[in-house]
Amino acid sequence: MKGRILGRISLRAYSTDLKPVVSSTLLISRTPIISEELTAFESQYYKYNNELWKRLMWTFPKWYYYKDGTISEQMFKELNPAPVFNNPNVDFPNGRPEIRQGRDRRFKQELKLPKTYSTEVERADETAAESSDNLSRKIVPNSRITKADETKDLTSLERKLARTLYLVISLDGNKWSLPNFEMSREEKVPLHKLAETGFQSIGGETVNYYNVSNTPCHLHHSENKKEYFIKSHILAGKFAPVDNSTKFMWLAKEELQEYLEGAYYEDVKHLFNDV
Amino acid sequence: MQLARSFSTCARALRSGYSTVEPVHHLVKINKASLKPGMTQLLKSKSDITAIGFKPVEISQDRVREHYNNTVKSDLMLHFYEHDAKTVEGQKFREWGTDSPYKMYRSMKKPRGKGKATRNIKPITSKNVPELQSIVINLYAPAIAEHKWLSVSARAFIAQITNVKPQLLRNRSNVIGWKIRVGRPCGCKVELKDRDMHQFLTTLTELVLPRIRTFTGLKPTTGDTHGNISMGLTEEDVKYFPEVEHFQELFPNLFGFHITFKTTARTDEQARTLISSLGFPFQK
Amino acid sequence: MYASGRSGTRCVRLAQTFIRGKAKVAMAGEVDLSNKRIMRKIAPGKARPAIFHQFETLVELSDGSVVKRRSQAPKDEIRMITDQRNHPLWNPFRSDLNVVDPNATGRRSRFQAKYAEFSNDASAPIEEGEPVSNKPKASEDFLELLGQNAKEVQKGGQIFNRKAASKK
Amino acid sequence: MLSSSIKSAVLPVLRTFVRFKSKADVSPSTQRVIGQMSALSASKKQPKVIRLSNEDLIKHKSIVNAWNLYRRRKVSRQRDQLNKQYQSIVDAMEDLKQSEPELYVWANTKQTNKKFPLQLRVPTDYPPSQPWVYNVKK
Repeated sequence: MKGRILGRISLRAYSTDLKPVVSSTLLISRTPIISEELTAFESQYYKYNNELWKRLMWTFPKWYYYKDGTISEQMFKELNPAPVFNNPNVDFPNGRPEIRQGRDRRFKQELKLPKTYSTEVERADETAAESSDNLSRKIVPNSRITKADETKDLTSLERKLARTLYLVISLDGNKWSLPNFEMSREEKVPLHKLAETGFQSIGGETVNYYNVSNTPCHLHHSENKKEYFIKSHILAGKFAPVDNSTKFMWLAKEELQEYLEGAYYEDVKHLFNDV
Repeated sequence: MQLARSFSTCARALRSGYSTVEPVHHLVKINKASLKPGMTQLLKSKSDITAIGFKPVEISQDRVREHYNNTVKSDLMLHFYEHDAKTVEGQKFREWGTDSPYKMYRSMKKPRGKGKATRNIKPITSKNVPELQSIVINLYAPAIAEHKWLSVSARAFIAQITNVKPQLLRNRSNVIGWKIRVGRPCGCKVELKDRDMHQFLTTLTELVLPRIRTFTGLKPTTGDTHGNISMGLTEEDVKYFPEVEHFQELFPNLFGFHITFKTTARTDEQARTLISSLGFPFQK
Repeated sequence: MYASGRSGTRCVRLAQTFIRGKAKVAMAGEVDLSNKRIMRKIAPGKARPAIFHQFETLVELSDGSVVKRRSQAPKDEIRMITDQRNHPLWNPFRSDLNVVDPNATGRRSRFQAKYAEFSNDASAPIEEGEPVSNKPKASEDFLELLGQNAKEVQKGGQIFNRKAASKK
Repeated sequence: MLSSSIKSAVLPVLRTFVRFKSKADVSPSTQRVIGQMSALSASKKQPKVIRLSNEDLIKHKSIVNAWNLYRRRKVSRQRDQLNKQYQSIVDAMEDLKQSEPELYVWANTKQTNKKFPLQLRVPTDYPPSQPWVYNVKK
């Protein structure tokens, strides 16, 4: 019954040549490069649990890793002096220490490790180039905030490394949308191929991407047009528009809300990652 | 369905001076031995801080879990989507039929094929996207049969690279030619879950496998037909684990072992795709 | 490197490891644990979790990204030279990778470095089946001392290869 | 005299492995295996069990309750989003099946043995020196 009704509707549409244009929209995203930004509550909870975990950790078997009488053992000993032992002649108002294998088993064991890298004083005379080649230098992690974040460069792929970014383009500089490509009525091609060739034609030649599936992940109805969404990930390279008037941006979910049309955003917002 | 069994009450209700409290017959079986005061610790959950077995689990951010939840999960769902897909029935035990009274209480007929029941394969929806459940490391070293103390070394080695204390394995059969006797130690195993599993996984894909020069990817046919993927590392390969590499003098004997990725996928094909999304290459 | 396959091959492999394991046990015959410790039995409900002492280790990968690991070994920093980030298998579309392999001292790696441009697939990893040991062989070291024109003389016959023979 | 002879007779029987005392008796290899055994065992390494006061216990419970609530909300939010995504795939394919049978067949063909690209990596804790790879070779 349902199929018959649908068939009638489509037949009628066909007869008046008002059949909507099929198009495919490319939902191309840059996946996060670094781990999520934690909320204050999350980081506090992890810290709390980590402290409980440290409290329940076994004693470090020092004798297993550092042989007696070696230099490394000596260095370790200097950094980690033995705790106050349970002296019977001394009164301990906060409870008597219970020392087992060099650890007071009432508390967590905090240890400092001998550094593998040379200290600041020693390498003061080294030049910057030398120190970057030096394999035993201290590990200084790169900042999670990049240059693109500071300059607020919305076209850069290096912004918001902890978030998923989506490509939006604008042909006239005012109306922003996800890249959409219409299918010609004469020649039919698969939806994902349409999205791929379309993307190549507007400037995706220099991009390595991965199409998740041939299957569309969403359908958006607009006036006399059907937009099927094809999901894809950018892996390497840079989107460089062929036509200079084409503007583009890589935006996270909440920024998309600002730039995309209200009703359109409401229809597709569940496709975007919160992170 | 009658939930509580009860005695006939009408006769007693007619009697004068009848107590309204009826005898209760428990439908839930209660193991009274476990109610001993000494056993109260067993009834507590491991996540309860007052339990002796308390172990904090969520101790840090988990980047593999984040990657799976944010990127992989919805991709896998789209990847496996098939429109109008039906459940593929597995092989089940069969009835003999009802045409003869002899068949009534006969035990069921074996499933078709290999004679083993198999699970139904349901189409992938948002409810059953394949997920990595655990990683099982299984170390079997025949040399332990001759040198019994090697079982200690093997366990220390596995504990070192996984941060989890492994379980000793003992032989279950006699093989005279290989000096294998029942009950003698022969290796160890450990099942990694959650953060331990994820750390082991990233150590493999980021640090260890890229340094094995003969490694070209997992076999494209790997799998046990139920969605579990296995691979193996030889004793040559395991020296690239950072803990082993920097403390070689602690491990005069190294051991190869099997790694099994237990997934919730129902087919090997799905499991392989899942594993590839976590950074494991496959041979072409 | 292998994936566990059919039980037949596994049996053969098991036998192989058996032989290999037998040949290479370090400290064999030196360990005497005859006076065994008597392990105390843990009463039900008294078992506590085994949490090994772990340090937080920073691992810097070759491209400069840093990951945190928990490790029992007392080492707070590890810097990798070869890892996922500069391995051709994990980076199939990178032409700018300059892989420095500290272990590449063998004859074959030198050959590969010299004739890399003639091979069909530069990114193809080394063929399977011939593990290259880390230590340079003594003969190779001597060859280096002899200079560029020195050639190694093959002594003895070729080992019969059943696979190769059957292919012909 | 008598007691010392008894001692010498009893001692070897009572000998057990202790890391610090009878080192001279055992070979270094044995010592190493004993070290491995001791590193694995909990004896003398376990800290005391955590005993919280009633006030601390209530604090702990409220922290855990807050976390469970937070996580439950997060998980259900993710689940709802995934359900919506699934529903929109179903809707799109149903529409495609009705209106464009040809495209539907293309969209519904499964690619067997398709794997995820290895460049789609697990995020790290701190970014690489060059956060994005611009080099493209096809």
